[in-house]
Amino acid sequence: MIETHHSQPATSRGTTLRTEEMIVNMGPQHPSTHGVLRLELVVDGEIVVDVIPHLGYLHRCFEKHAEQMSNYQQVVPYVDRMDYVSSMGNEFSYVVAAEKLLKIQVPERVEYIRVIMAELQRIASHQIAIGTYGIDIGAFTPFLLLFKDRERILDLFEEVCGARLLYNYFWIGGLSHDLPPGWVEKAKAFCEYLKPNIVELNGLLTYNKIFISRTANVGVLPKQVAINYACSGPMLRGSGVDWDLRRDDPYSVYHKIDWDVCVGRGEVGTVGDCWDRNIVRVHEMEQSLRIIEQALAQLPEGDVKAALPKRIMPVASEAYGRTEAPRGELGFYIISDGTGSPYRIKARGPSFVNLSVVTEISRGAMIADLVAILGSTDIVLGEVDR
Amino acid sequence: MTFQEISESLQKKFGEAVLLVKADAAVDPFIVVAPQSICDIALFLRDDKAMQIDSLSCLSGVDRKGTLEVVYHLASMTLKHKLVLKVSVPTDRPEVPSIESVWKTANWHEREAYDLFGVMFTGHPDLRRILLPYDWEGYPLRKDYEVPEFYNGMRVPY
Amino acid sequence: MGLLDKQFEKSNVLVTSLDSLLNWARLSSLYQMQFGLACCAIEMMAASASNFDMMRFGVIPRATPRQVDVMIVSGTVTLKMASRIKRLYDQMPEPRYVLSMGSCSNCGGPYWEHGYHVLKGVDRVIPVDVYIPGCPPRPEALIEGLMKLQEKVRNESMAKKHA
Amino acid sequence: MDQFLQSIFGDSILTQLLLGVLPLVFVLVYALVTLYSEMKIAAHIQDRLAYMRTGWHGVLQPFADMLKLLQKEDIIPTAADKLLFILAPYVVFIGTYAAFAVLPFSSAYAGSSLDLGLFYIIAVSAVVVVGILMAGWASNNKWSLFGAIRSASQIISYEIPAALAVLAVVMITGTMNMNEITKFQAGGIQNWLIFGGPLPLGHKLFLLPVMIVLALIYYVCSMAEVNRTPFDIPEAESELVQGYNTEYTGMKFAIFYLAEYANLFVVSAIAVVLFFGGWSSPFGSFMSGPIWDLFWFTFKGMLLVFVNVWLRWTLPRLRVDQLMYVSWKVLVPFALVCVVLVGAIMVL
Repeated sequence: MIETHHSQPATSRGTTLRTEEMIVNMGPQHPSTHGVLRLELVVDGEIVVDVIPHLGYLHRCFEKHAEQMSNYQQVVPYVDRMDYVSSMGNEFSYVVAAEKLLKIQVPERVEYIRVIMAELQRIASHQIAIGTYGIDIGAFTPFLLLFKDRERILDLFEEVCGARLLYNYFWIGGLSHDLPPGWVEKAKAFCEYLKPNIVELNGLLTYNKIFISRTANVGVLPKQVAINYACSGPMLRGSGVDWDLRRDDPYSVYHKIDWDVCVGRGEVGTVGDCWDRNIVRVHEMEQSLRIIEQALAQLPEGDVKAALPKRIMPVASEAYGRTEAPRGELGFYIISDGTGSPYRIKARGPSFVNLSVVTEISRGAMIADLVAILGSTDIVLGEVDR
Repeated sequence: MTFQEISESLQKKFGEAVLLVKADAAVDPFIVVAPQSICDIALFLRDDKAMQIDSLSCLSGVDRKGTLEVVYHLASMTLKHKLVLKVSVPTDRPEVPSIESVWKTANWHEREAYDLFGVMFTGHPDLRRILLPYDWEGYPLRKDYEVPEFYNGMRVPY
Repeated sequence: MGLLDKQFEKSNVLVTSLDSLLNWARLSSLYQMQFGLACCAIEMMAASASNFDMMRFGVIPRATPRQVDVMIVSGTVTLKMASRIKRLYDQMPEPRYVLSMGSCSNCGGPYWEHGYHVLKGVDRVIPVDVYIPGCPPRPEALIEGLMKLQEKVRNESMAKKHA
Repeated sequence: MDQFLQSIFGDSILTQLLLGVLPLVFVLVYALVTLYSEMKIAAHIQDRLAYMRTGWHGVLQPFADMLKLLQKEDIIPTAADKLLFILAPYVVFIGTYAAFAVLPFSSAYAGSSLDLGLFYIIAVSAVVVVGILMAGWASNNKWSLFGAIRSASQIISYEIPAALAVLAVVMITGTMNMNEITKFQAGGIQNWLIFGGPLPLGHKLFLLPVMIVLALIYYVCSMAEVNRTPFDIPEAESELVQGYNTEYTGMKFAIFYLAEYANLFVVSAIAVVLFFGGWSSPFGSFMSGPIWDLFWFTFKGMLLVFVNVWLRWTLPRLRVDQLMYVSWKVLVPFALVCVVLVGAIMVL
């Protein structure tokens, strides 16, 4: 049994003055719950004694819909709507799992375009994560500046598939469209555009003295606890675990590209605090730019659809495919019963798992810290509740 | 470790409890084990030096019409091997021991499987519904589920 | 519409010009509830961010329902959430407006058939003034919907309602 | 101004009333201007436009906001303590407005040229705390209560370093009359107290660093007293929804809003009087006279308000314990040392 560290509850500090605990309801409509999460807080003054999350306010029955679809391709739009700020990442994970199940090899050009899209999406997603984290801490301006940059990415996406948010771009065995002419140059220009803005962001928010004092040493998630709770993504790497599915369980063409896994080092506080989780996201944006630039340079010519039969009939089997989405390990467990439509699809959302550790690390923190902790886990309720 | 080695050492250690080793599955090979020994197996997999399966990636419920399956996707972050475990219980008595004490992450996964499939995890510290409202009736991901006409005065079908 | 109903109205210069002043005030300062449900909330945030800047129309997000004029229902309303939305709506002071943003809150959207836990249209629990189609609607569409709402407010008559 | 009004209306109650109402006109105009310009400044910081649809570049927006708030339904929650709930916004506003009585807007006008002006301001600003506590308690909302308690503890702790900074100034000028303090600094920018005041050069050089520190301390405290970022924890949106005014609708909320902005000017004006020469022109006798004085006073005040807005839209927010730390472990010791230094320099 692994020991999990509890901060000592405020009520048992051995003081004679025992105050009455208050139960406060945070959400589902609350500015900092990032959607419709409801937290039941037991507080002693400003100190949080216990947090009881109540989920499901956005349970949209993804798994039921996936079972009811008449083929595997039709699930993709629903997959888009799970983690709605990183649709490309979700699609990537789903097509990886589905292609594993259906045993499809896709052309190399498709893999490269998928990597480019997934990394662009990772930047866009982290921009929202960092921006809303800024709002949680009280800085409003970085959010708007990040959204302005994000619009550039959405413009790139819009050009390839016509949609701004939910793309339906990755199809099983290929992509819905090839890149339009001139897109590669625009993507390169975007990479050049973003680099100085990340530096600006660091000056404005990440290395701001107040921001550091609000997030450093707050909500420390120890390595062992993070692994035991199966946290993933920046949440896990922030705790100093060097683990990234893109490198450690390779898929697509990541192994042909040179990039680094970013790990929290406790630069200004303890390893695994909120600041580390945030800085991992900032560094990942930089690494994503590296990946995109290399992938753009290596992009081969070719077709963007594998030669597939009209109707794909898998044998009765099952597959679990996982990829590194912006929030962590996004897995799809697909069971086929030999017909053309999926028998069961289970989605393993990283937000769902990452959220479950919040109770553990926020006991004994203050209410303001709880907001900081929740913001640093970067949950998307669409994926928590599915 | 390969799937072969893992399954052999599990069979050696637990014998009867390992019901089926499906190494020739079309995509992912898996092992079916007896529900009552899942806790011991999980503990062994986590603590054994050769296994070191420290991470429960995913826990899913599956309705196989008549039986309910619980599928565990396990992975080792240090040794980088993966394993799929399954247990199967009859739908009318769906009791599976909880592995929450082995991997904390199972807590919410099990609550979800209970919520959507009605799998009763014995020994779970807090087995409540997680996604659906606490007063919801029925287990929606079972294949024979009928959508209710009304919930709290709100019409459910379109 | 238009010319005809003007003819049958009692012409009262004072009331109509007071009305238009009050209506102008309400339509140009529609505080919005800072509250997102699902995918559409991201587009709603994008609409308030620098590129689209809904504040040009006087739309400011406020966190508490007590100080808002318009609730943008941005995303899928689930059965669990529906009662909360009803309560939030009840907490808003009159005059209040509801914008239903996106297919999900209009009619259930892609979840209309198998969504056992999805409310098929937020208008089953609260009255809706403007429906914005799209999944999700672009920020431009949201702004268009907002302008439709302004049009609606412009044609209201506060003075007569309270007379 | 007093004489002017007296010459028209005589020494009647009407004169006194008019004198008392004058700042109200100022507050209303100022609040509308600040509301608008704050949003515009924020927008320019954030690369967007803000109000564009009401009049030229949206200049009529504050009127629209106010007119709209007038039309809103006035909700009093059933569980609220009705009397306190209704009174609270007025108490807050009265506390703020009372401070305007002693502000010397110009050499010709100060509502009341009290000899204990500074003392009076520090005293009446405590009324604001009472109002906020009333609002938070009466709302019967846990977030409101949190906001009120935070606000009270914050205002009370920041009043100590602020009062110490005021004390240092009083030690130099030897008066608490705000008009006298202003006159003390007359004669140009070099005579302002932040630069050491009109003292002999030796004193001035020693005082200069101390006064700059004191001015900073006072400015930081003033930001905390008006509950604005980075000290906006009482209404921290991402934590406490809206803090103590969560449950307020329509006009009551508007009054809170008005009081916040009025308070913002009060604290800036005090800083102007204490450290930046009050209504006196920075160029000595050039551009001085009652009207110019009013201009300089407002201009300096608005400049400090602008800095406040600028900081608000740039910085994140402190946590409640860090806020207390800043006050008790940083500002109070520094202020104490400064007061001792000022005393020593003045004696020497």
